[in-house]
Amino acid sequence: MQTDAIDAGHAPKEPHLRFQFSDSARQFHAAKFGMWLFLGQEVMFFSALFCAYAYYRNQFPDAFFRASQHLNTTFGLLETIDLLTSSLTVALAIHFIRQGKRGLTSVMLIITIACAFIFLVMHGHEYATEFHEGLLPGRFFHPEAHLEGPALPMESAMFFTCYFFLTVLHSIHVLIGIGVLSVVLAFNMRGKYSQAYYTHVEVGGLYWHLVDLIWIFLFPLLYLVT
Amino acid sequence: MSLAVVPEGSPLQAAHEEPDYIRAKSGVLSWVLTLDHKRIALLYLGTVTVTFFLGGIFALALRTELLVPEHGIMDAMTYNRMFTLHGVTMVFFFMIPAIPGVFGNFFIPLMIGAHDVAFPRLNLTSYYLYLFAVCLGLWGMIHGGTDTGWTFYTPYSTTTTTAVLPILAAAFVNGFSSILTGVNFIVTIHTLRAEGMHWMRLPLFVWGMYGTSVIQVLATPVIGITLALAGVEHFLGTGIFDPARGGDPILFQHLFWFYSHPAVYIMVLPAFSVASELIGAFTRKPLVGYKMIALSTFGIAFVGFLAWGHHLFTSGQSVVDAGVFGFLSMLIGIFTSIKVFNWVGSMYKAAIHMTTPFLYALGFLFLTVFGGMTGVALATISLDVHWQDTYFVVAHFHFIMAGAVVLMFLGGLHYWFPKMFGKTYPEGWGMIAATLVILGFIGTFTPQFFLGNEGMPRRYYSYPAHFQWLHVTSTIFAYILFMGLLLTLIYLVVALINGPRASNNPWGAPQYEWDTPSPPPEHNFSATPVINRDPYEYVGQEIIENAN
Amino acid sequence: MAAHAETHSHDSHDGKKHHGVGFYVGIWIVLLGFTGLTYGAAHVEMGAWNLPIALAIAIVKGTIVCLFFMHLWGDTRANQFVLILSLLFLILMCSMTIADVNTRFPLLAPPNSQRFMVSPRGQLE
Amino acid sequence: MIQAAAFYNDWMRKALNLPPQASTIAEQVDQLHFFVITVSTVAAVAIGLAGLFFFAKYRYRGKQMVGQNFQPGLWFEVVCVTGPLLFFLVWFFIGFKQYVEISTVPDDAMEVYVMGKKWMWKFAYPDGPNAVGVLRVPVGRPVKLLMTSRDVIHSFFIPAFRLKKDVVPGRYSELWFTATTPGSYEVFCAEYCGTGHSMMRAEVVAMKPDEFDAWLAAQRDASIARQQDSYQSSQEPPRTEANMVLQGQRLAGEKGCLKCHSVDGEPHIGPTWLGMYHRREQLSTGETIRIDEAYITESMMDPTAKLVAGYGPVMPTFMGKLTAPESAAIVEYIKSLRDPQLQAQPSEGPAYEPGRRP
Repeated sequence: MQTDAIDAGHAPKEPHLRFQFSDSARQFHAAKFGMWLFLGQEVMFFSALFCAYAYYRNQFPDAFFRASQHLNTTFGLLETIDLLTSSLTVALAIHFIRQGKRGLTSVMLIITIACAFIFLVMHGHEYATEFHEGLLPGRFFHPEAHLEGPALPMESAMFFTCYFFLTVLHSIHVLIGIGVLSVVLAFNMRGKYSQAYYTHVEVGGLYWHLVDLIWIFLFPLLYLVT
Repeated sequence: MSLAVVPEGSPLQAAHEEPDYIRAKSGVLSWVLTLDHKRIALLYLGTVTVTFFLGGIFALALRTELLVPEHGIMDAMTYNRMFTLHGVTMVFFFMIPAIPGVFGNFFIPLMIGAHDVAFPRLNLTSYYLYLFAVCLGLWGMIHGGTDTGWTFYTPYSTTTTTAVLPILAAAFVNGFSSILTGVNFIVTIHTLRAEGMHWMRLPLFVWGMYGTSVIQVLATPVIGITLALAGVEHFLGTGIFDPARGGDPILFQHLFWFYSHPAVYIMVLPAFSVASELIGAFTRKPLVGYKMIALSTFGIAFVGFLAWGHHLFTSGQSVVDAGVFGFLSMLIGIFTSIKVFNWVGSMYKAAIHMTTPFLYALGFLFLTVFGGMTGVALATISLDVHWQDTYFVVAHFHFIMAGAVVLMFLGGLHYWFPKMFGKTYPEGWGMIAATLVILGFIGTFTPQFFLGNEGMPRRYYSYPAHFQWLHVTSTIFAYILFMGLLLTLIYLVVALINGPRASNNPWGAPQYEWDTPSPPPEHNFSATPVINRDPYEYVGQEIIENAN
Repeated sequence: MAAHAETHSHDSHDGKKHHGVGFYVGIWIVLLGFTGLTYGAAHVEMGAWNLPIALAIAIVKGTIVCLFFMHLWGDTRANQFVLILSLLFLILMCSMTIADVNTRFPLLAPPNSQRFMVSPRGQLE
Repeated sequence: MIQAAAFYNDWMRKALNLPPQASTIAEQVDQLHFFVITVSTVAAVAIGLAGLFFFAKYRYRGKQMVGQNFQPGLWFEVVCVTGPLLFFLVWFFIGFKQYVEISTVPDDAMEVYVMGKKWMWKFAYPDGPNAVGVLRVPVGRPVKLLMTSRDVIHSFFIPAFRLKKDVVPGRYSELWFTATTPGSYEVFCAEYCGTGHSMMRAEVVAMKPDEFDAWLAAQRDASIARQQDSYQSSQEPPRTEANMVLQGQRLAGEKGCLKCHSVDGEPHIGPTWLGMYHRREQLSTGETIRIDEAYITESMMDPTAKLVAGYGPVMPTFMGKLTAPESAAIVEYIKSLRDPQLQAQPSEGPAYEPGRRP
């Protein structure tokens, strides 16, 4: 796999080849491998929060159940569908850039960023209702002031602690994803990528898929507690 | 004393006219914005030396205070802040970044025949993240630092009135720097190996760095999120670790030690890998059990993730979990013993050259054996009940961390000094300083084993009088240790300024990094080298049958 | 030489066969199907089985996204190993911590936490 | 032979600077300690000597030469692994057996409540006096400490007994021992807890059993107002009753428990407290449980969790309103309300099957 580009000084190198890589295939593989390591690290970053969630759900099962009833599951479902669609469009973006169709790639990237914004808007709305209903973690938990129906036990504050930590961290990652994809979109608009060089699109796509992957696990764990 | 014969047609010829990486460019900007892995290594070396001596001064202040049972030179609160800052500075700002940052950055590309690391810009970013973390830490120190100990146990760390947030932020940012270094090294080792450099020809230093990077990438994010949770809990009172709201402080301990136990292997694996290099070079023979040492690196890396519970034996952890963690902790001991036996085995029928780095390696061997044994004793659950949180634990991890890691940092610094700076250090002074440092370590921390047995708890500002004579001996040797380290700094700086010029391979060592001129040119090799021999194989020098 | 490098780098990026657009849309529909399934499953009262099923569906969806959307299917073994390793450590951390809290001396868990394990003598007989 | 063993035990104890062995478990732990330390030192010295021997024998003496490429077979690696592993596993099994023994509380243990508070230790005997900083225990009888903390994590550490347990706020952790020799032993706080962490020391006074009973009886009969807390801490109301049961009775009145719970057996809004302890109750979910301390504490904090059949879910939660010692005092008061014929029973620890725990 490794071509010997050392003969007669350097052959006219591909435009984006770094001097330390011997050929662009190895550089592309290095970039993807580096990204996968970064995704492995992101999984561990969320693992501590999943561990805290599992720890407290294990101890207060029915408090978690009663607390999660107050979450808007239809919004959760819509957000999941929205993120899955954005995941599709980003995969198509990579697919098109591989065939060199830059125009279609830009369209797909725009749709992905749009879906991301929709997700953030929906999630913001959810937070607003929770702020309004007083379903906030720890010290700020005062549901009885606004909620009718049976009083929530004290421990359901733990549910909202885990809920807010998980979803706020996930939303931050959505924001970072939007930043990354818009940079990739800007470069693509300026024609930086071609069929031979599209590493950034692939890496940006991988990051966005991770954000979607985490939401796939968050949705059943937070919204569909039984 | 240059023993190595320069094989003809090697990349060395072409590289001779190129200026070396120090003189290749000049001006502050060329250093501050450098992408050359060797210059970044020197930036790390500078910062790491500062933080090491800063941590050392905190340690000396602690030891001086402990000379007398009651009020010595500071009050209780200052003492508590002092030992926290000693812990945080040493662990986060020296131990974790030192060997990977300085020697890993400088020598991995040289050892695998690469021009530079895989992502040079990422390399510079992780240095600046580390520098930013050190500045955050200094800013926290100026604001009085915190008094929670480097473990930040809740609910104390979330209810303390001292400035704990800047220190938490410093550790958080430092985590990212070490993750990005880990990613960079793993990708470099995977994709940038030169032709002929297959896995079984990797020098053991590169194996050690690979194992360390795996732990760095997979364990560090957990401390990032845990410290963030503690910070948000301290600031907003979300109740995740707060017992009054159903939270559980023991969960914080689980999450903290899930990182911190592999973190001690992030610190010690690089030291083991430098030791393999030193012993490989100065016994003038290929290392015994090359494969076993390489594989035991991964043994330590992965089993290290399973044993974090032995820090919680007395914290109210369940008996079942204590048993499981106790058993898994025992498995780590065997990988270290493989390494130690192979190192000592390598000295059999060798031709040992007595130099300062090898003296450090001998000191390292003694401290690792003794520290490792006390580690296994601590992992025996019923003994740990007595020893937990006493000076026995302090002595154990200082034997390993202060002993093994610092000795190997100094050993590596002396061994690679000619290659990094092109100057030779004074051998005589080196020997004196090394003996002072090794005796200082042993003298400072052996009394603390007996203190721990007698039941002296750690982090105690004042103590009952019957512990005093052990504290006094420990403090005296602490000063000797500090003198040794100061002497090392002095003669190394003097050698840096006007030391005699070093040849390309002053030790006649077989490893690949000695094939380049010292200090090496900016792109290491003019053309990608072809590796055709094992790292510890002596080529071009005749081997006398009867070694002695 | 350069031309060779040009085409070489083209297919070396993606040694495996090319998926069509339809393939990705197909995967998308499968994922939507599973989302509906998990949503529906949540409304069916299955007692203790709800959580495992929800997790199983989420894991299936996760693997589908990883294998096809993230092109892990034909990828190098190193990338696959990284993901598997990080999931392994995630499971390790959660299982050991929960095992601890479940088998702890009963009064040491937070005051009113209903643990699965039967603990005080009162609940035994 | 025994004489030699005693000499070896004593000599090693002094050599390792260990405090006197004053509890049953200390003896066994020290023996394992000596076994581990002797084997480790022998191994360390052996490796050190081998290293020095090789260093001296194969030292480079001026001639330019290279060592032999001596590679031992796989047997060398196998020995390096199995040798240490054997010792490590033996140590683990002995250590774990002793740890289970340390964690399993015998049934007849006398129970003492311990309260760790920022920089002092307070002790309360269920039917006896309170004390700050001094814990009196009988020699030869197992004593169980039910410990909790008012603020941060402390750790109750008695070097002479080789025992330590972290004291976690918001819940109970338990530690038991049987003192063997009378005397006074230091107690340290081993988990960092702030400025006064090093001042947070206490004393365990082991007395002969008859002396102890005499002292206990004297304290109880006299029932004079115990000495006030030596450290007058502002947020805590001064304790008038020394006895926890009386204190529980006062609190039950103050907090309004007696409005719904009768103490003389006749039915009321809530279940009567008379003889409630150790009674078998049928829950609204049909499950029958035997009332014990865990159930009472739980019902105080979350009343609707396990409702007794036939009673409405009207009881408010006391989570956050009752501090740990106050709830413990009320539990003690409930336990003391026995039908007249059960009155003479000695104070029983919280009712859970010691052997039951894994």
